[in-house]
Amino acid sequence: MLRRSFLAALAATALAAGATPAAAQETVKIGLIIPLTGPFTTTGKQLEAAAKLYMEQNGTTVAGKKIELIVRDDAGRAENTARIAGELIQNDKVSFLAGFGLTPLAMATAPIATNSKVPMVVMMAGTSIITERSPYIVRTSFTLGQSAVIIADWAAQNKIKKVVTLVTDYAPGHDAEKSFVDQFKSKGGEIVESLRVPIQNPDFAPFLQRVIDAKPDALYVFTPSGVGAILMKQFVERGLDKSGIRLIGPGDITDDDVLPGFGDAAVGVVTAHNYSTDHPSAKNKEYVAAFRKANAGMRPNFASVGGYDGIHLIYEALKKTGGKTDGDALLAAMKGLKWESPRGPISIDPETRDIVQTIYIRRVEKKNGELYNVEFASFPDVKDPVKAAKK
Amino acid sequence: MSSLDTAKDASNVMTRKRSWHWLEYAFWLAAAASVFLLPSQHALLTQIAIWSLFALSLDLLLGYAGIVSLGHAAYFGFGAYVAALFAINFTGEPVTGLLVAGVAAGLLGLVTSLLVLRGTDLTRLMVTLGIALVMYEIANQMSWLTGGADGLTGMPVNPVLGFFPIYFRQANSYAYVLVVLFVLFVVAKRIVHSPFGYSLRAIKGNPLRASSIGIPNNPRLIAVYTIAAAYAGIAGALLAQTTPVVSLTYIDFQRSADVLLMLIIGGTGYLYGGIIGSALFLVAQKFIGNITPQYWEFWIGFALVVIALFARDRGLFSIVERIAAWRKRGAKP
Amino acid sequence: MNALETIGLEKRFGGIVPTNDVNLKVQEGARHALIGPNGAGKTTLINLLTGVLKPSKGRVKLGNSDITDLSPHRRVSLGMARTFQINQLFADLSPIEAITLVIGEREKLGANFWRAFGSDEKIVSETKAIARQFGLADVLHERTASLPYGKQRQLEIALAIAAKPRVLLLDEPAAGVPEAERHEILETVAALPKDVTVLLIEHDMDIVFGFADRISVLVDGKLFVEGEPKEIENDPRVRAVYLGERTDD
Amino acid sequence: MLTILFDGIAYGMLLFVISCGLAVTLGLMNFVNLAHGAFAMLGGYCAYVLVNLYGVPFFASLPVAFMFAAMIGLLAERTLYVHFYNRSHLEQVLFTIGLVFMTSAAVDYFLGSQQRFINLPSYLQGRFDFFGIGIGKYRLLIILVCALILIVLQLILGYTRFGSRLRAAVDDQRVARGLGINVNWVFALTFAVGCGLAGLGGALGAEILSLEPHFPLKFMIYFLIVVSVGGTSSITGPFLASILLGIGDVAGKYYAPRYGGFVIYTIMIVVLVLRPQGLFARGTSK
Repeated sequence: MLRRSFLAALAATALAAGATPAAAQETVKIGLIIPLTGPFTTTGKQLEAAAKLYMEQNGTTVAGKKIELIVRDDAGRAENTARIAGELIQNDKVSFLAGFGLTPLAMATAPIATNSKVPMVVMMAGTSIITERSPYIVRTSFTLGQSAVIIADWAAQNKIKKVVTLVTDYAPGHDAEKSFVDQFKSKGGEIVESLRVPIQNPDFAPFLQRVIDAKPDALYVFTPSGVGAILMKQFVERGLDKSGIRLIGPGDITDDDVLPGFGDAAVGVVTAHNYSTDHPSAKNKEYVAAFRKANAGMRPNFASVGGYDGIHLIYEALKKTGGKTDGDALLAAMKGLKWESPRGPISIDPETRDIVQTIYIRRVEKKNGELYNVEFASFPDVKDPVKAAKK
Repeated sequence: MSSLDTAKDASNVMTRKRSWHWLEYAFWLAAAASVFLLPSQHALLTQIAIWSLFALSLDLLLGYAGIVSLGHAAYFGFGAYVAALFAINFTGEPVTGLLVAGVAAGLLGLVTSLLVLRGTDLTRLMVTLGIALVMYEIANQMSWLTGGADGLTGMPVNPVLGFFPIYFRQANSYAYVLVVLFVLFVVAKRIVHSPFGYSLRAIKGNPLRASSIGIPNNPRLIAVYTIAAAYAGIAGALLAQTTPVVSLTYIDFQRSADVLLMLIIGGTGYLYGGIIGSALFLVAQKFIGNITPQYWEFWIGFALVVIALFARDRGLFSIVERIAAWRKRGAKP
Repeated sequence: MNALETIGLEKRFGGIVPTNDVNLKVQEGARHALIGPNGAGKTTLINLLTGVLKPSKGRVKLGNSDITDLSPHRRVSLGMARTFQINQLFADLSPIEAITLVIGEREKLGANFWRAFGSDEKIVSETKAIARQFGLADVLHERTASLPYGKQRQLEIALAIAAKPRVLLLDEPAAGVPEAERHEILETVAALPKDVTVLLIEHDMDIVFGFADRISVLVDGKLFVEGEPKEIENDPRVRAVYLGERTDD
Repeated sequence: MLTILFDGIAYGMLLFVISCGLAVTLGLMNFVNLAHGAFAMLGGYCAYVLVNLYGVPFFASLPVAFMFAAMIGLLAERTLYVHFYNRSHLEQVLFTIGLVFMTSAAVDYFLGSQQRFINLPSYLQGRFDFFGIGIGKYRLLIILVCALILIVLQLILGYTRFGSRLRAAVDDQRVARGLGINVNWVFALTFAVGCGLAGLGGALGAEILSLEPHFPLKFMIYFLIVVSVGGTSSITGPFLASILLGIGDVAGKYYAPRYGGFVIYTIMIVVLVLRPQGLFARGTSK
């Protein structure tokens, strides 16, 4: 059985390899490298589903060229991402690299993009510095600072004075902590305590106990997408919600993909983020409906819009170059592009190639028996604050 | 007692085990040829060669000294970080980097080996695992130095020995990794066929008897653990030099587990097991992954179960042996 | 002079005292036998002598040196070797490899990791001589695990002899060997060079009385009696605790 | 302070229920079963499907999760595991890791890769104060259920015919067979119960640990720590080790959050270096 499928695999790749050169002129290939196995599978699945949805909705022919999407799993390991990127460029002759679920995966690919002048669309990874690593990188997701700074602004404006921060102890967590703390302090807030939680951490009880002891107005939280659920349940379990401590943070912690499973624990959590499944625009309603239909009811989350808009960006760039796949021309076409995304209006900053978008303040509420991030305030045209600060 | 009568003959029988079988020549020639013949697969082959070296280092421990490790990535990752930091701060010459990484990982191995001497398989499994987990946490916590989860980038890669550029030269880079693998393989082969290597086999086979014929078990185990750690460190350094980022996945549990799997698939105790195992594992992962990027793990898992059902200690190799034996039996009814 | 001596040797496992204040003296060049009923503590004693176990109290001396705190392999290099009651062999090595290994360690060449194993012809010719002496010449290159039991028993002793010990501890060398092959083992034991001191731990009285010139009897962890074979044979107390029990079997 | 202790105990109890089956296979049958967590995951997902998708009451789902994991365990034992009892540890590792990969991918295929939680009835949520100690209702439930399991296990092992048969089979298989004990079935049943307990633990623990396809690998380390630190000669050893780890982990993170990640591993290394047979192994049987 295995042997047969293995042989089939060999045959299939042989065929694919044989077929490449002839079709190369008419086909433009996009290499989508995402984690589809390992701990970050969910992110990869959202990206893949969104990319495929976009292509289904908008056809696979752009500027006279046929668009082909090649999906590869890197299992979240940087050396795989780099290897696959190299192979896709060299063997499959892709014109775009896309995906990149985590920061190191994008970092590992950056020099390859530079070297081969292939545009690289970062659809998820959120560390500020990524776009500076190669002039061929464009980002359609968000930067951590965008949400962290905005929620700090919001907190300062809304009578929150004392905050305990609790972040996962890894580089993005450190960034999220620093962005928030700096901004919040500059607006006159007080940080009572900064807690860092180990990555391998099944139980938040002890950390939350410290929070109870510190009696802040709010607890600011950043964890990798998914871990937040456990935290929130335990937050409510120990009655922190009733003791008047508010839970705030970047929107990663109320990931739309997992939110329905949180239970009522999550109600009332306030976060800042670039996308909510509940975003009240016609475009988004259509997007959500189509996405759920195509993926057995799975909710699109913030990762998905990165993938959706990433493919849109590629399509638009190709239209502008008339189907030419020269890397520099494509980059020039991408810079400054503006469009209406399911998340709202967004654009690519022509200077930094990073995304400029509206950041929404949302509160978790129950609607028709399901939990949603309901937007109630917005901060338009937010650029990456880290890069803005450097100027 | 015909030809075995003289001491020289007897000696020859023993030393012959160290000489090269024609299949081995063929294997290395094929490997060398792949530098010129398979340019499209160089990236994959480079990875295979690096995993092979890593698995080879584990084979020295497991296949010859009988020490099970579920934390070998500790040394791999440590070597990678040392090589990257050394290149950033001192020189980007790769061979120097390998040596420094090897020495550093070896020292770490020397120190930590003291924890691994006692106990059963399970104890050793858990202690090595614990060491690797602690190393992982350290690398994560010291993000000012290692970049933590964002990874460490900006490592310069100069031409090897000053004249052989490997940065963004896929073929050269593969050739470089292959040469390092070959050299270290030859060294490993000498080691396992030396008196030291045989004393390790004795300790693995029967530690009680080994010590009662005068073998100092602990110093020998410490020595082989150090050597294996140095090998792993060099493998890590190679990966660091051929990938633009060193990240926490270099040192994570998954890597320790994967290398153990590869070695067991290929079989322990004959040095080629790690090479065969890593080649099979990565090729299968790539090609099954291309067909079903989401669910290739299922088929790999299925393959592992099948291999485990039919193989013996030498992994896949023993399946071949068994088929051969079965055919022979079939041939003469 | 004493080749091997214990002074007030004691071992406790919780409440059990398998070795209790043992003062054993083995003369140089002696053929000394240690006997005792099952559970008398013979194996514990030999493990204390060879360093596999650490004593709770007391000292062990080899010749003039105190070896109480030395590890097993250090005792070997000082001239003490042993065999095991149940074969302790290297299943995957051949006899020639195993013997060569012992000689290499004895000559302090064991840590060499660069020379080819078995390339030293001096060592190999000594190996061959030992193999011939123990009737292993025709199975030199077989895997140990595949040897017949009698041959394995021979190899068990050959490995100890290859270490060129001054003191050799034999733990029931004929245990489990079928009658037909027994004499072969006993011959080799009898043919051991005279300058090697032998301490024989044995169950089989015929072997003991045919071999030993001195006998110690161990009962309940204590040295019970010691003397010439004749004295022991005629000692009524020994008959009572040991020989008596044996006839009951 | 006491709240921390309480949380630690609940966490430890949970580790125990999931791991005790592993202690049996690893310790008593000398089988390195790295796929143990897979059974825990299957139990957890079984409860998830029943409660969340079919609206079965939470308490009714627990015994079903137990039975489900136990039946799968029994099936796997009879068809696959049985071939590996006398094989080397390495082959057992290869085989069981293969099983983990397969179950993870299969769960991902059928139920998706998102984190899942089981919907708890509202009366199990929140917590109450008991003389100043904050007691989580759900954690209290975990402690009660686990304590019950521990008592039942002790009774079965100590006072039933099955218990004495198991002990006999473990002490010396050949003798047990000679006494007419069907060792194969004793092992199979024990294995199934171990898997069932893991499944029950998975269902109970979903709330705290959360379910996802990578559950078996993610928590394997913890199960192995419990078993290796506790020793495998009894079930009290792993139990005490679980409690110790639970409290140590929770307290370590509370009092030294920066180094919380190291505590559990450091405890393990120190214990194993000092006592290779485990902290609570009986005597020093050489």
